[in-house]
Amino acid sequence: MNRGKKDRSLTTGARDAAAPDEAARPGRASYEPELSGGHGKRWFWGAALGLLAMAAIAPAAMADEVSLEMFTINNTWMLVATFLVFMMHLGFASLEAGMTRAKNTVNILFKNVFIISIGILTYAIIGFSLMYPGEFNGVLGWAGIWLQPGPDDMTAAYDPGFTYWTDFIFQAMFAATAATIVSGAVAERIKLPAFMLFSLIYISTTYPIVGSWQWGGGWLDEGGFYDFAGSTLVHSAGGWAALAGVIVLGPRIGKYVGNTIRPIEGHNMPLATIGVFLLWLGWFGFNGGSVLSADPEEVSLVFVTTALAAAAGVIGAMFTSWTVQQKPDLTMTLNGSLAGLVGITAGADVISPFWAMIVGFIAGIIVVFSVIGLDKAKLDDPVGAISVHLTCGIWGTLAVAFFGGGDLVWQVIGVLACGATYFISAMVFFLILKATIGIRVSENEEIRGLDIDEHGMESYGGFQIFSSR
Amino acid sequence: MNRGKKDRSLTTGARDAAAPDEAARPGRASYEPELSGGHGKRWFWGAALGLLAMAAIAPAAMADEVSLEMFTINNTWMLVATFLVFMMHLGFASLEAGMTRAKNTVNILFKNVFIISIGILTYAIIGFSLMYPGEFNGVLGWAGIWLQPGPDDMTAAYDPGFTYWTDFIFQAMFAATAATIVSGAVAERIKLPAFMLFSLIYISTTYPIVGSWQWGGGWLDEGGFYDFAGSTLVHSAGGWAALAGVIVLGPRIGKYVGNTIRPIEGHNMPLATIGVFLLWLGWFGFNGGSVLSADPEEVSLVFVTTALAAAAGVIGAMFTSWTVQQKPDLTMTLNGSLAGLVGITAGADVISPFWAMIVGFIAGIIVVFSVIGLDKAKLDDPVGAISVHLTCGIWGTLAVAFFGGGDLVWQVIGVLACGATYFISAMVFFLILKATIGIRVSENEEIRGLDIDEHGMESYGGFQIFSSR
Amino acid sequence: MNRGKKDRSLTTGARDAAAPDEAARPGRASYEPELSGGHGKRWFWGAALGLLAMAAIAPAAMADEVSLEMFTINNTWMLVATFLVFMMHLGFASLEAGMTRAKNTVNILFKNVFIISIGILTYAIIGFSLMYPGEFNGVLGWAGIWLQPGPDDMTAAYDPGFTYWTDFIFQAMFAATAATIVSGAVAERIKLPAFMLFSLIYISTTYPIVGSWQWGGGWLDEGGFYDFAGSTLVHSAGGWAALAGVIVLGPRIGKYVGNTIRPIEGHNMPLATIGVFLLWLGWFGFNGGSVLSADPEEVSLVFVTTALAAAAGVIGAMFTSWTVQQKPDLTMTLNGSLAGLVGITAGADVISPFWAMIVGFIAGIIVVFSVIGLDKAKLDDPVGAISVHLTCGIWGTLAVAFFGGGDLVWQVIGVLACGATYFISAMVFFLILKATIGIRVSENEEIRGLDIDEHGMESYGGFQIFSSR
Amino acid sequence: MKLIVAYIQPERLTAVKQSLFDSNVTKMSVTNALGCGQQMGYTETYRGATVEVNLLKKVRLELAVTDAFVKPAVDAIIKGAKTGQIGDGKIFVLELHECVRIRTGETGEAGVG
Amino acid sequence: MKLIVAYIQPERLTAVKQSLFDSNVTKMSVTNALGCGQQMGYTETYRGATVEVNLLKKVRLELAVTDAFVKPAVDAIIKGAKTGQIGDGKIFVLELHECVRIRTGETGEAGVG
Amino acid sequence: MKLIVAYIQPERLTAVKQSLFDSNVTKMSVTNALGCGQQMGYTETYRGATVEVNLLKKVRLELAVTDAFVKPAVDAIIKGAKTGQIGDGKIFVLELHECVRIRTGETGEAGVG
Ligand SMILES: Nc1ncnc2c1ncn2[C@@H]1O[C@H](COP(=O)(O)OP(=O)(O)O)[C@@H](O)[C@H]1O
Ligand SMILES: Nc1ncnc2c1ncn2[C@@H]1O[C@H](COP(=O)(O)OP(=O)(O)O)[C@@H](O)[C@H]1O
Ligand SMILES: Nc1ncnc2c1ncn2[C@@H]1O[C@H](COP(=O)(O)OP(=O)(O)O)[C@@H](O)[C@H]1O
Repeated sequence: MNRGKKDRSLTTGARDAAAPDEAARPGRASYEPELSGGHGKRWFWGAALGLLAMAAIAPAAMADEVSLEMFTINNTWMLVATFLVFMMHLGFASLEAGMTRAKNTVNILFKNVFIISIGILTYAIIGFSLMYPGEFNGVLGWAGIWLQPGPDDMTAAYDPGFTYWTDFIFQAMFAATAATIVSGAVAERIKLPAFMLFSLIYISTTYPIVGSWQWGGGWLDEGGFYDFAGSTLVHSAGGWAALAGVIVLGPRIGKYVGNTIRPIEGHNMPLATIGVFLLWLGWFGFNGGSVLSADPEEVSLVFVTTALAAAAGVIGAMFTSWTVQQKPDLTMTLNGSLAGLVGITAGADVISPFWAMIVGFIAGIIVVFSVIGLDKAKLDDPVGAISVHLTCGIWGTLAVAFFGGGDLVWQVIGVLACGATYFISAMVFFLILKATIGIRVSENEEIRGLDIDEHGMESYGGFQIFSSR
Repeated sequence: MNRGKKDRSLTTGARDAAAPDEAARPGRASYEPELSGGHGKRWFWGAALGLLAMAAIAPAAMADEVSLEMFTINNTWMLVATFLVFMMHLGFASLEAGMTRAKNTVNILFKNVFIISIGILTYAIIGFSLMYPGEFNGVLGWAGIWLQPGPDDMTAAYDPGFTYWTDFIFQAMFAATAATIVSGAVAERIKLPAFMLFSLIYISTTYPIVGSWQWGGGWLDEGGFYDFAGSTLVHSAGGWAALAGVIVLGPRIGKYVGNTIRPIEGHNMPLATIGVFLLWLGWFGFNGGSVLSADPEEVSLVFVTTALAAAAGVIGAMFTSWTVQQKPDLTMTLNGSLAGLVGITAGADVISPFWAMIVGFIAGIIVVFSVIGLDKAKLDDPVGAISVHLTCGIWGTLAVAFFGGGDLVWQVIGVLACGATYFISAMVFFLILKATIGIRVSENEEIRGLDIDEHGMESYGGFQIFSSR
Repeated sequence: MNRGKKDRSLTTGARDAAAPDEAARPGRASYEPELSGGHGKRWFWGAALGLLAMAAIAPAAMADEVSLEMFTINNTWMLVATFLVFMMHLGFASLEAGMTRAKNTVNILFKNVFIISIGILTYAIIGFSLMYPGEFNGVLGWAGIWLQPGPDDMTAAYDPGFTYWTDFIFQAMFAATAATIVSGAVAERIKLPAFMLFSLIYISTTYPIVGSWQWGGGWLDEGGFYDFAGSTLVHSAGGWAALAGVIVLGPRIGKYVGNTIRPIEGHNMPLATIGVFLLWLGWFGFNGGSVLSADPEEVSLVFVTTALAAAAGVIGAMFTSWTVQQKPDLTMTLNGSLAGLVGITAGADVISPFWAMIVGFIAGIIVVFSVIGLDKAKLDDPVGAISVHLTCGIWGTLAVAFFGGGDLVWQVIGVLACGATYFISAMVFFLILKATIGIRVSENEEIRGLDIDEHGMESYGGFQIFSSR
Repeated sequence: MKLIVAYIQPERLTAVKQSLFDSNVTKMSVTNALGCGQQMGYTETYRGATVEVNLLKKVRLELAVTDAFVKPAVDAIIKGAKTGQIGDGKIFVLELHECVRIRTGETGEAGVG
Repeated sequence: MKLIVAYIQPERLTAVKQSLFDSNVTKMSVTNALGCGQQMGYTETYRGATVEVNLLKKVRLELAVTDAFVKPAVDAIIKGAKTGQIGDGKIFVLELHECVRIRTGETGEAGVG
Repeated sequence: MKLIVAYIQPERLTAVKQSLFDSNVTKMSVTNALGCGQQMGYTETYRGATVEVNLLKKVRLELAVTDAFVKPAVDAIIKGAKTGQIGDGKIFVLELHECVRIRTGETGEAGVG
């Protein structure tokens, strides 16, 4: 069996020998583009600083057959990465709850608890099989219902980096992410059952199928598209669906009155901040785990690029919002860190720390204008999910070509192909739901808050919450 | 010296060779029940799906003497598991605080900070010695006051999976858990000193003594009881004490008026949700660390069974509460994930992923009816601790026999023997405290909130909190 | 190149052989003080209990050249420690926000998001080069702008414990900590730009320069000062700056009226408690990572000493506040755990578990009197940062001499030399800022809250917050 | 018509509401209040300093009633709120000049009910 | 002078404020309230048990106005608050004996404006 | 008897309470309110859009006093609350028809004290 995640076709010579996931993955066409141009750009900063440095560094080569010790440490790291990605779901729950109104908080929390659960379950039932079908036609494959480990799948024979179980659970945590992203954008007005059905369908079909094109070794991967940890495959998957949802649903009551935008303030900034810190934390596993082994050089490089991009995203968004809005907006700054993280996700292992910082900084700027621009277009996204995950997801994917040696043409093809598939399928699902069970709650319910009508309870029992909106 | 945690007497042939904790543990009677029936059940799903699969998988055998590298990675994983279990205490603190009223929040937070601290300290002073006394009569043993590492106890000679220090600190994090569980059930009415004394006594005597029967290699372990990570030994330990406490204390004022149940709503759902996510996170260490090594197959299997059970618990509780209550109750759904986690804890390493999902799903259903049933019996448990940790702890322990190859008779014996000891000793402690210093706060104090009378402060200074209960 | 963190000159024979960071660090004068007295003290507890024990324990010796497996596990552990230290920033953000008023919450959250970001960025640009300049005069060195990995810096040739990238990112997480500590003490009245500039300057100059004296292998290290993980180098760095800031700023309006102290209560105790738990969690990485390898004995010992000191700090502070204030104060108890943690930080690897407990317990007592004493001196520190990080930082540094075999004279020299440098430079920076852009917000702004004037938004939109202070 | 304003202990609200319902007074408005009266406050301590708290949590009721209902309403409030302990509360009765139901525009006694 | 007390639906506050401004009534005070009136409440369920909630969130407005402004103010409130649905609210008008502006000490009609 | 209603700046509450105590007025009720008066509001920005906030945080005091205490009480409030800046607040005095102490059933002036 040769399913397994993320065939990496874009690595520098430096790491080729060391990356066990590469060498030991069976049944993978080993496509290695000549990254001459990219290489030049990638190490430009180094050159500029008078260093030739890293391109020559190579840790002791790992054989195809790694030692049991190495297998164990790789697998352990992958499980650590797994629980870090799991934490992102609490991050999303907190961020979304914090940036919306108190009267819809139970609903948002509920959706997030639901999504991580249904995400793991459906991924076990069909998602993993759709996304990593093994040898397939490159467009649509299927490895069978439920998890099906083969005889050697708990050893390095499956993959030098992890067991079959680890592979599944790490990937499962990713899968739920896509739907969680949507949750924030459509918050405060979508009917609970409609949202639940949407997520269920989207993460069990669209997400894994598109994922198979790249990480399952499909046509995009064969072609030369590069998306290290999922700026496009995960984040824009959520972002496109969020955009479709926001279009179909329309804005929240009172957000746009005539031509003025009436901000609807989030109810709990500490909660939103907790969310962002947890997401940043989780990203060390999201990106760090996407190395698919504990390879010291690569994982540590990914930690550095991830942290620098996030930090620079904060500073970029801070300055931008300070300039545009006169005052430094906390929520924009929080979005800035996420923007930087999404931005570096596609190239965290091939973009140098210096350029990672630049990529993050630009993402931080972009996200502020994207939030403001979407508002101008009357696309009401309470938490900025579209700006963070879609806008910066695209930026990050393209940045691989600019700063990480990727092929711009293939990066664009990837963005468009995946984007079209995500957006159209999400649109279709939402429209079908709208036509059948309906997707928007009644005006009365929206005004009173979804917590009471959908769940019959309040999020802050006993607190005086005064809101005239 | 041959103390050390959790002699595992129930492992499949598949993992025998690989599990270092098994092979290298000295002085352990190596009892291996013939799990013919269990085996059949356990792999039923696999068979049903046409797979013979895993029973034949065996990673490269580890020798008695593991390499320093393997020892280091094992030990590192155990320390990671340790900090994950530590996080569960924040999880409990958040969950309990969120599901009770704002006027008692300081008290609850205080108790949780106290418990983790006193838990670690008493475990160092006497608990570890009581629980892992080395060779003993199987009922009560004692290895001496304070920590006493022997000459080789920092090397693989102690255990191939961890040093003596690691062993202690990992176990210490477990010990405090039992008392924390009680904290939620008796919340909003117990006197602070009474609770503090109770926890102190319970976690420094009852918990480690019963623990020694199984994980210390005592009579239950010799007999054939199986409790992988503590559905009975940890969770029901807390659950039984919670039950005793609730019985002795009586319900909160205003909860049961005549024959009607007047729900007393928790004051902070985001906090409760944070708590549950953190508990789920911590469980990856609670169960994953109970493997007692970083063994790739076993740890990754445990991650998968743990995650699937939790996810299925959410779905099970969601549907049940939606059916029974008309609306999907967030707190029930949160309890559902914990129910699934407690349910799989006893058999996380011997129940297959498919059956783990089923075990979790059933636990999710059970927990809802248990909460409602306890309320009908006028047993007032504000956070559902009894339902989650006791009811589902029993379910999980029995599930090892149904789906994991355990011996039903011994599972029942374990549940009853431990249960009786926990319940009776807790009852005795509570009754003595009631007769001496008193355990329930005055009516006035209960109405005004424990925060002001026990701690002289408020949890949300400046917030308007309106509560007529 | 021979930069790299923390030359350890105080280790017992027991661990010498095993500690890879020691043996393999090139270009380090290997200064090993005769710890006769210290040894006696250190193992006193053991002797008292009739054990000679650990001094004789030596794990299998690690060669200078570690295996790739060992390098990988070491590096992986260091990255885990890195993300744990990262979490401390959320811990600080939560604690500070929780212990101040709701009207300044956005400001506090903003500052914390800013600090971690600017901390990482400036550390990449100049901090790392200032702190670990390689061979230098022992007082001030410089390795060049931006990160400059050499040809072998991603292998064990750089350090057997980590790659260059790991070294940087782990250290970067530390750097930001110092400024975060200040943030809490000057909260609710400092102008945002003034604070931002102060942090920027302080963490990019004073912190790394003083750090180089010890961890960079400078004069303090050569002399015989010992500070394992930074009671002085990190915590007192923040504490001294906090003290300077509090002196220059003056107290918050309404805190001291005539000779009475009018407590200004924090607005969110659950948030403060979350903060403390996360800090404690992070400390497992802060101290555990300072081992600079995954060495099983040393890392597990550090976990034990860290946990026992924190737990004992809680109990110490609890009893002290219960005695002094009549009632057990949650915030004091929370400070107690941090006090214990700061207290053990300097000697977590050389103080035995028993004495670690004593060190933590004393720290817990000290912190309560320090908080009360500072209040008496009208030094207004809303979160107790000075008491926790400065007072207990000094205590912890001296405790190495008392219980861990350090040289008292050099410990005092270290405390004084670093302290003077920190305090004077912070004072100068604050006074310059005061004279130029001003550091205190207007009275009106302070009364209305910094959130509205500095950020134009509220932290709890929709909540009724009633505050007459 | 009269406007009755009553301050009661928060935990008596359910009982007061019930006894008002029993007296056929079903319309009322409730607000959160802090009260300072004969009842002594309590002392909080925070980080070693003490603070006297003498504003205690109360509930403020406001009921517009026709003159005929003043006595029954006042009695009902007393019935529900009285425990005999200091802090039980106060009832104030004000002259109500006019009353309008927004939905229908009805005024006077028609508006009150 | 009169003191107008009005209970309205929270979400109508912006509209009411606007229509008061249009009528040149620019001073007012707003409080959070819970109301129990003709409007039915709703049922919450929590952990399997149900609870009847009949105190609904309302906003309480208080306006001191000169006699000449009573009618315009009442009309403006109705204009902003009326949706025709049960729960729209009530307006109460009380006699105002005196009014003082703290800053200047002005009293009577001068104090109101 | 009169019912005094006063809106003051939140941060003046302690001072007002003190000066009322000094004048032997020790019973009062306090509520949280939002006020819209002569004082200008401020502008918040949230995610790039601006919002005008003109309801500012105030504290509402309610005191029932006997006629003899009206003047001292009003003066005490002014003394404690006045800073001379816009936003200092307003005092309203209403006729109080009746007053009942729930605990004892005392009415009239006996009930007020
Ligand atoms: N004169 C008053 N003016 C305004 N509110 C009052 C007055 N007297 C009492 N109250 C309110 O009633 C509450 C109960 O008052 P308290 O003096 O304790 O009652 P009693 O003396 O009847 O036991 C107070 O907390 C306060 O809110
Ligand atoms: N008699 C009354 N006394 C006090 N408040 C009242 C009274 N009648 C109505 N209210 C307030 O007005 C709100 C709206 O009342 P409701 O009966 O629903 O209005 P309507 O009958 O005009 O539709 C109530 O929730 C309550 O707050
Ligand atoms: N006519 C009024 N009706 C109701 N409340 C008022 C009225 N005038 C003022 N207030 C209250 O008093 C507060 C202070 O009013 P403001 O006009 O700023 O006072 P001043 O003009 O005396 O400086 C307002 O925020 C509002 O709460």
